[in-house]
Amino acid sequence: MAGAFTGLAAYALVVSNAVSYLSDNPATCVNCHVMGPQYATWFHSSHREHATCNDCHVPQDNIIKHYVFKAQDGLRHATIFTLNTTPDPIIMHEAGQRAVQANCQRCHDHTNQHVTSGKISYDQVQKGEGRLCWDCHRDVPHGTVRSTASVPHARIPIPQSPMPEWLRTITNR
Amino acid sequence: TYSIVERRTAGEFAYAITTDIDRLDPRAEAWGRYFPRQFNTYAQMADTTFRSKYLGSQRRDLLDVNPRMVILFAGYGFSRDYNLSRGHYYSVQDVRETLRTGAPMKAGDGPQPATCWTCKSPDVVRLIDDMGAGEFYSLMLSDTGHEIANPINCASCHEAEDMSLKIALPALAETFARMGQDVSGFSHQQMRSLTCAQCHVEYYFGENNYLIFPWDEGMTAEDMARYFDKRGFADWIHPLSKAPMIKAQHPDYEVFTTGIHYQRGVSCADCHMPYKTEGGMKFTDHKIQSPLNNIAAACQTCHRQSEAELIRNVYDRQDMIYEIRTKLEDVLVKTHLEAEFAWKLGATEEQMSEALHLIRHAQWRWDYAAATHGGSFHAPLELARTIGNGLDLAHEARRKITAVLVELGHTGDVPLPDVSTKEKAQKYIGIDLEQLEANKERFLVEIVPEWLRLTAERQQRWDEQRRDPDHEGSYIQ
Amino acid sequence: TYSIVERRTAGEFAYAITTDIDRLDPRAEAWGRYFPRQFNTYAQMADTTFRSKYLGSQRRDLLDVNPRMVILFAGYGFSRDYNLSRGHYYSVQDVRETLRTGAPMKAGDGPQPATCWTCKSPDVVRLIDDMGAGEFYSLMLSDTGHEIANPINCASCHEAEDMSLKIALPALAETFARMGQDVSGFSHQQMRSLTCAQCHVEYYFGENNYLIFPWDEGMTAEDMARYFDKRGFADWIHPLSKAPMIKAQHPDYEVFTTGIHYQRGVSCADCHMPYKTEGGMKFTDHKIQSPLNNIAAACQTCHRQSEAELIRNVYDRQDMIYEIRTKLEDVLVKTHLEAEFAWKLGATEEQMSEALHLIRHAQWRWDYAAATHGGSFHAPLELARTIGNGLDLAHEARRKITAVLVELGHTGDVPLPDVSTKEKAQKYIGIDLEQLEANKERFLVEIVPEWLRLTAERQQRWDEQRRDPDHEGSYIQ
Ligand code: HEC
Ligand code: HEC
Ligand code: HEC
Ligand code: HEC
Ligand code: HEC
Ligand code: HEC
Ligand code: HEC
Ligand code: HEC
Ligand code: HEC
Ligand code: HEC
Ligand code: HEC
Ligand code: HEC
Ligand code: HEC
Ligand code: HEC
Ligand SMILES: [Ca+2]
Ligand SMILES: [Ca+2]
Repeated sequence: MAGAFTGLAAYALVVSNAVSYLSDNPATCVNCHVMGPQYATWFHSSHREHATCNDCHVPQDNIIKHYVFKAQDGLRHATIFTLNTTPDPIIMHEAGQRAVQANCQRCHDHTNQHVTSGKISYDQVQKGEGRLCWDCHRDVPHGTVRSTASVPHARIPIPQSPMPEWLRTITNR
Repeated sequence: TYSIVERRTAGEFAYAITTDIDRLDPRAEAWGRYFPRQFNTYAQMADTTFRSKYLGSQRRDLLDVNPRMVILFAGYGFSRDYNLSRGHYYSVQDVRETLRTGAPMKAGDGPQPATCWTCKSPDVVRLIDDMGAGEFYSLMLSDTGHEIANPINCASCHEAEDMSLKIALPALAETFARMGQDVSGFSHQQMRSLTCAQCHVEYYFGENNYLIFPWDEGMTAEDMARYFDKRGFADWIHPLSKAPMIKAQHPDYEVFTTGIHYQRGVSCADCHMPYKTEGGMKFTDHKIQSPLNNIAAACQTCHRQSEAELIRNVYDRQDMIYEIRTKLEDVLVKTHLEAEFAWKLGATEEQMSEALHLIRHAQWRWDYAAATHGGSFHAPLELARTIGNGLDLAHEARRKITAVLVELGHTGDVPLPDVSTKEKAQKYIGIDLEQLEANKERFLVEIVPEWLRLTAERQQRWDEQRRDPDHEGSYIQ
Repeated sequence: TYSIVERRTAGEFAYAITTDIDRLDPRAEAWGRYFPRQFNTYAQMADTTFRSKYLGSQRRDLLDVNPRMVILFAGYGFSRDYNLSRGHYYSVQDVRETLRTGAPMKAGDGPQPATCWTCKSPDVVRLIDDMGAGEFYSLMLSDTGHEIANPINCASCHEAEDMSLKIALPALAETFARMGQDVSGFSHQQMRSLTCAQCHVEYYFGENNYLIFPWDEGMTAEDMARYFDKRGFADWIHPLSKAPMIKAQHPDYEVFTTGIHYQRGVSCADCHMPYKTEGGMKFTDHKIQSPLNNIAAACQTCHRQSEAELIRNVYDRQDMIYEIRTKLEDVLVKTHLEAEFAWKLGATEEQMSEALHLIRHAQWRWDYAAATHGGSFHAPLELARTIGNGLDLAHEARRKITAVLVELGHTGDVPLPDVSTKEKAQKYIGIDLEQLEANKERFLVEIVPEWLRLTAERQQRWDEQRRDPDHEGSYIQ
C-alpha cells in the first residue's frame, strides 16, 4: 500500500516534471502550460535578459531556505496540477509575494536606497504601511492581465510529451 | 477521465473540427454535441437563483420595485409589465409571458409585430435567411409564433464552419453600413463586443416595423435625441402629459463605449463570458450572467482586489447613479401629473408645447440611464452626466407648466393623486391588470401549446432529413 | 554581494544624517543644503509656464473665465478676486497680492485675520510653536505680515531629525483628535496624503477665527452641510438673495478619498510628487504641480497607455463635470437674482425662508465640486452625484421663489440684469475694482517692503546665531 503510494507519487513527480523546480531554466516552469501567460509576458519584458523566474520567485538570501522553498512550492504546484484543481486565475500566495518583494529589493537596492519604497516589506504592506513594488510597477514583468486572454497567441516552448507516440495516436483518435 | 498526461497536450488540438452543423440550425443541442464544455455552461443559464443588489438572474417585478415607472410609461406597454431579465435561456419564454405582448389568439392579432422576436431567437436568423428582413418584420408576432421556439444560442453568434464569431442579425450590419463601415472589417477582439451589440442596444421600429438602431448622429443620449427630433419620431404620446415620448431600450453597448473598460480594450465577453479552465483546457464560459456571480474569473484576471472590495466598487457606483436617477424620476412623475392637470384646466397646445418638448427630452435622458441595466457600472460617469442634464430639463419643464397654470389662474400646489404603489399607479392610469393576466393565461394555455407542437414536428423533420443519406442540400429549410 | 538581511538594516540609516537644521527653520535653503535633489526640484516650482485645459501653474483670472462666480460670491471676498493657483512657491506672495486680503495699511487693519497665513508658510509653524494656535489665530493678518515670509516648504511636511513626514500645523491633528483618532498613529503611507490634507481641505473660522475642519459628521458635501446647519453657521449673508451662505474651500482631500485611486491605496504624492531617477537613484520629485506636466513619472509607472490617451482620460472627466456644473451655476445665478427681485417686491422673511435654505444647500454642493480644482479627476463620480443633487435643490429653490413672486402678484419672467462679463457683474454688485486695485498697489509699495526688511533682519540674526559657537539652544527664536 505504502509502496504503491510512493510509486504513484514518484510517477506524478516525474510526469509532471516537478523535479524541474530545482532548475533555474524558465522553460522548466512552462512545463505546465498553465504557466504560459507568465512565461510569455516575462519573455517580452526587459527582465528576460536579467532575471529568470527563480530570481524573483524563490528566496535568494539563504541557500537552505532557497531549496526548502522550492521543494515546498514545487510540491504544491505539482499536486494541484495533478489533482486538476488549478485556480483560475492563478494568484500569488503570501509566501510567494514575500519572496518576490525581497527579490525586487535585492536587485534594485541601489536605486531605491534613499526612498521609502526600498524599505517596505511584505508585512508592512499588509498593515497598510506601504506598497509592493508591483503596486506601482504594475506591468513588471507580467503585464496587468493574468490570463490567457492577455496572450491568446503567445508562443511558448511546448513541453515534450511524456506519452509515447503510439499511445498518443490512439488516445487522440 | 483525465490524466496529467493528456492534459498537458490537451491544448494542442482545439478546434480544427469538421462538424455537420447547418449554419441555420437554431437548436443549441445540435451545436452542443460537438462542444460539450460550451454547451454545458450555456445550459447552466437555466439556473436563475443568483441575485445581486440591483440585478441578477432572478425575475423581479420592476414596476413593483419602482412604481414611478408606471406613470412614466403610462400609455405604453412597459406600464403593464416590466421585469428584470432572467437570461438568454429564457428569451423566448419571456416574450410569450410578458403582458407587453398581450394575448394574440390568432395569427395576425396584435399588439406586437414579429420584429419583437428578432433579438430573442436564432429561429429568426433562419426565417430572415428565407424570406428577407423586410418581409419578416412586416408580419405580426402572432403570425410567427409557431416558428420561433429556440432561445438565443450558438447560431446567434457563431459561424458553423469554424465557430468564428459572426453578426447573424441584419440590423447592426445595416446600421454600420449607413455610417459607412463594414462589419466584416471588424477584428476578432471587436467581435467579442459586437456580437452582443446585435441586441444590447437602443432600437426603434421604422416603417413597417423595420428594426433600426438610431446611431446616425452618434451614440450619446443627446445624439440619439437629435436623430429622433430630426425625424419627428415618437414611440407614443403620453396620455397624461400628452408629450410625444421616445422609449430608450437597453443602450448597453452605446453606454459601455463611453466607459473606461471599453476605452482600455476590454470587451463584453471578458466579463460576461470569461475564460474558464477545465482539465487544463481554457474555454469560454457560456453561462452569460452577472459577473458578480463569478468575480474570480470575471474581474480578478485583471484586478487583484478581494471579491468583497470588487463587489463594493460595483455597488458604490450603482448606489450613486440610483440616488440621482431617483431624484429625476420624482420630478418627471410630478411633471406628467401637473401637465395632466393643466390640460384639465383648459391649457392650449401652444401654451404647452415647450413644456412637452422638454418632458420628452428629460425622460429620454432618464430612460437612457435606466434602461441599460449594467450601465451604472459600465460607464457611471456618462450616466451621471446624462442624468444631470435630465434633471435640468425636467425641472425646466415643470417650471413651464407652473407658468401655464398661473396663466390659467391656478396658483399654489397642484393636487396630485396617490400613485405610490404599482397597484395605485396602474389603477390611476386605467390598467386592468386582472383582465390582462386572465387573457394572457388563456393565450398561454390555448395558443402556445399549438406553437410548440408545430415546432416539435418541424424539428423532427429536420433530424430525419439529416439522417437520410439521400437528402440533398441543407437539412433545414 | 548583497544579502537581504544586510540591506534592510542599511535602509534604516538612509536619512539618519545629522544636520544642524532647526526644526523651526522656515527657509527652504536651510534644509536644501543637505538635500540638493529635493531642493532643486522644489525650486523648479518658480516656473509657472505650464497650462493644461483647465488647470496648470499659470495664474488665470477665474472670475474673468467664469463671471457667474461674481454673482454667486457677491458680498464675499471671492467676488473681488479669484485666481487659479500658481503653486507652493508663490503661496505667500499670492496672499499679499490678492484683493481678498485688501490693503491693511497698519497693524491690526482688516479685512483678514492671521489665520489666512496658516496654510501659506512654515513661518506659521514657528509662530504657533511660540505663542500657541489660539493666540496666533486671534491676531490680524496685518499684525503678522512682517513675520510671514517663506512660502510652503520643507518645515511644512518634514521632521528635521530624520526627514520623516509630519503634520506640522495643528488643525488636522485637532480634527482627528475630536474624532477620536491620533495622527501619530498614522502610517508612513497615509502620511503621503495626510501631509497634503493639512491644507488641501475645506475649512472655516470658528470663534476668534480659530481654524477648524468641519469633518465631525463625515466628509461628503451632505455630511458637512449637516455640520454647518447644526451649528447655524454661515460664512456670509448673500446681499442679493439674503441667503445664509457657506463657502467651500478646496475639499481636495475629502473628495479624493471617495475616488478609486484612494480606494486602491494611491496617495497624493504618487501623482504630484512621483519618484524621479537621476544617476540610477530614485528620489521624490519636489516640483509639486499638475501631473499632466509629468505624465511619464506620474501616471505611466502604473498605466501603460500613451500620454495622449491619459491626458484625454483626464480631460474627458473634467469636461463632463464642467458641463453639468455649469448648468447648476446658471440656475443658481438666476435664483439669486430672482430672489433679489422678490425682496424688492416686498417679500417677507417667512415667505422666503424655505427658498433661502435651499439656495444655501444648492450652492454649497456646487462649491464643493467647484472649489476642489483636481476633484473632477480625483473622484468625478462623487462630484457628479453632488452636482446632480445640487441641481435638484437649486431648481426647487427657484420654484419656491417663483411661487413667492406669484403671491406678490408678479407673473411671467423676471427682468434680469446683464451680468455676462466680470466687469458687468462686478459693477452690478457694486464692486469698484479700480479703487480696490489702487489701494492694493499702495499696500504693496508702502507696506510690504517694510515687512520684507524686517524679515531679512530676522533671518540674518538667525544665521549669525547659528554660526556663533557661544549661542545656546535653538538659533531660531
Ligand atoms: C507541475 C506543474 C508546474 C510547474 C513545473 C510549475 N508550476 Fe507554478 N503553478 C502550478 C499550479 C497548478 C499553480 C496554481 C497553484 C496555486 O495557486 O496554489 C501554480 C502557481 C504558481 C504561482 C502562484 C502561486 C504561488 O505559489 O504563489 C507562482 C508564482 C508559480 N506557480 C511560479 C512557478 C515557477 C517560478 C516555476 C518554475 C520554477 C513553476 N511555477 C513551475 C503548476 C506548476
Ligand atoms: C522580475 C521579477 C519576475 C520574474 C523574472 C518572473 N516573475 Fe512571475 N511574478 C512577478 C510578480 C511581481 C508577480 C505578481 C504580478 C501581479 O500579480 O501583478 C508575479 C506573478 C507570477 C505568477 C502568479 C500570477 C499572479 O499574477 O499572481 C506566476 C504563475 C508567475 N509569476 C510565474 C512566473 C514564471 C513562470 C516566470 C518565468 C517565465 C516568472 N514568473 C518570472 C515577478 C517576476
Ligand atoms: C535578478 C535581479 C533582478 C530582480 C530580482 C528584479 N530586477 Fe528589475 N531589473 C534588473 C535589471 C538588471 C534591470 C535592467 C536595468 C537596466 O536596463 O538598466 C531591471 C529593470 C527594471 C526596471 C526598469 C525597466 C522596466 O521594465 O520598466 C524596473 C521598473 C524594475 N526592474 C522593477 C523590478 C521589480 C518591480 C522587481 C520585482 C518584481 C524586479 N525589478 C526584480 C534586475 C532585477
Ligand atoms: C509609489 C510608487 C512606487 C513604488 C512603491 C515603487 N516604485 Fe519604483 N519607481 C516609481 C517611479 C514613479 C519611478 C520613476 C519612473 C521614471 O523615472 O519615469 C520608479 C523608478 C524605478 C526604477 C528605475 C526605472 C528606470 O526606468 O530606470 C526601478 C528599477 C524601480 N523603480 C524599482 C522599484 C522596486 C524594486 C520597488 C520596490 C522595492 C519599487 N520600485 C517601488 C514608483 C514606485
Ligand atoms: C440575439 C440577441 C442577443 C444577443 C446576441 C446577446 N444578448 Fe444578452 N440578452 C438578450 C435578451 C433578449 C436578454 C433577456 C432575456 C430574458 O431574460 O428573457 C439578454 C440578457 C442578458 C443578460 C442578463 C442575464 C441575467 O442573468 O439576467 C446579460 C448579462 C447579457 N444578456 C449579456 C450579453 C452578452 C455579454 C452578449 C454577447 C456576448 C449578449 N448578451 C448577446 C439578447 C441578446
Ligand atoms: C434590438 C434587440 C431587441 C428587440 C428588437 C427587442 N428586444 Fe426585448 N430584449 C432585448 C434585450 C437586450 C433584453 C435584455 C435587457 C436587460 O434586461 O438588460 C430584452 C429583454 C426583454 C424581455 C425580458 C425582460 C422584460 O423586459 O420584462 C422581454 C419580455 C422582451 N425583451 C420583450 C420584447 C418585446 C415585446 C419586443 C418588441 C416590442 C422586444 N423585446 C424587442 C433586446 C431586444
Ligand atoms: C451571445 C453570443 C454567443 C452565444 C449565444 C454562443 N457563443 Fe460561443 N462564443 C461566444 C464568444 C464571444 C466566444 C469567444 C470567442 C473568442 O474570443 O475566441 C465564443 C467561443 C466559442 C467557442 C470557441 C472556444 C472557446 O471556448 O472560446 C466555441 C466552440 C463556442 N463558442 C461554442 C458555442 C456553442 C456550442 C454555443 C451554443 C450552446 C455557443 N457557443 C453560443 C459567443 C457566443
Ligand atoms: C480584461 C481586463 C479587465 C477585466 C476583466 C475587468 N477590468 Fe476593471 N479595469 C480594467 C482596466 C484596464 C481599468 C482602467 C484602469 C487602468 O487603466 O488600470 C479598469 C478599471 C476598473 C475600475 C475603476 C474604474 C471606475 O469606474 O472607477 C473598477 C472599479 C473596476 N475596473 C472594477 C472591475 C470589476 C468589478 C470587474 C469585473 C466585473 C472588472 N473590473 C473587470 C481592466 C479590467
Ligand atoms: C469590466 C466588466 C464588464 C464589461 C466589460 C461589461 N460588463 Fe456588463 N456588467 C458588469 C457588471 C459588474 C454588471 C452588474 C451586475 C450586477 O449588478 O449584478 C453588469 C451588468 C450587465 C447587464 C445586466 C445584468 C443583469 O443581471 O440583468 C447586462 C445586460 C450587461 N452587463 C451587458 C453587457 C454588454 C452588452 C457589454 C458590452 C457592450 C458588457 N455588459 C460589458 C460588468 C461588465
Ligand atoms: C502648508 C499648506 C499646504 C500643504 C502642506 C500642501 N499644500 Fe498644496 N497648495 C497650498 C497652497 C496655499 C497652494 C496655492 C499656492 C498659490 O498658488 O499661491 C497650493 C497649491 C498646490 C497645487 C497647485 C500647483 C500649481 O501648479 O498650480 C498642487 C498640485 C498642490 N498644492 C498639491 C499638494 C500636494 C500633493 C501636497 C502634499 C504632498 C500639498 N499640496 C501640500 C497649500 C499646501
Ligand atoms: C486650511 C488651509 C487654508 C487656509 C486656512 C487658507 N487657505 Fe488659501 N489656499 C489653500 C489651498 C490648499 C490653496 C490652493 C487651492 C487650489 O488652487 O487648488 C489656497 C490658495 C490661495 C490663494 C491663491 C489662489 C487664489 O485663490 O487666488 C490665495 C490668494 C489664498 N489661498 C488666500 C487665502 C486667504 C486670504 C485666506 C484666509 C481667508 C486663506 N487663503 C486661508 C489653503 C488655505
Ligand atoms: C508639501 C509637502 C512637502 C514639502 C513642502 C517638502 N517635502 Fe520632502 N517629501 C515629501 C513627501 C510626501 C516625501 C516622500 C516621503 C516618503 O514617502 O518617503 C518627501 C521626501 C523627502 C525626502 C526623502 C527622500 C526622497 O526623495 O523621497 C527628503 C530628503 C526631502 N523630502 C527633503 C525635502 C526638502 C529639502 C524640502 C524643502 C526644499 C522638502 N522636502 C519639502 C513632502 C514634502
Ligand atoms: C500608484 C499607481 C497609480 C498612479 C500613479 C496612477 N494611477 Fe490611475 N489607477 C490606478 C489604479 C490602481 C486604478 C484603479 C483601476 C484598477 O484597479 O486597475 C486606476 C484607475 C485609473 C483610471 C480609471 C478610473 C476612472 O476614473 O475611470 C484612470 C482614467 C486613471 N487611473 C488615470 C490615471 C492618470 C491620468 C494618472 C496620472 C495623473 C494616474 N492614473 C496615476 C493606479 C494608479
Ligand atoms: C492618480 C493621480 C492623482 C492623485 C493620487 C492625486 N491627484 Fe491631484 N490631480 C491629478 C490630476 C490628473 C489633476 C488635474 C491636473 C490638470 O488638469 O492639469 C490634479 C489636480 C490637482 C490640483 C489642482 C492643480 C492645479 O494645477 O491647480 C490639486 C491642488 C491637487 N490635484 C491636489 C491633490 C491632493 C491634495 C491629492 C491627495 C489628497 C491629490 N491631488 C491626489 C492627479 C492626482
Ligand atoms: Ca427606442
Ligand atoms: Ca469653508
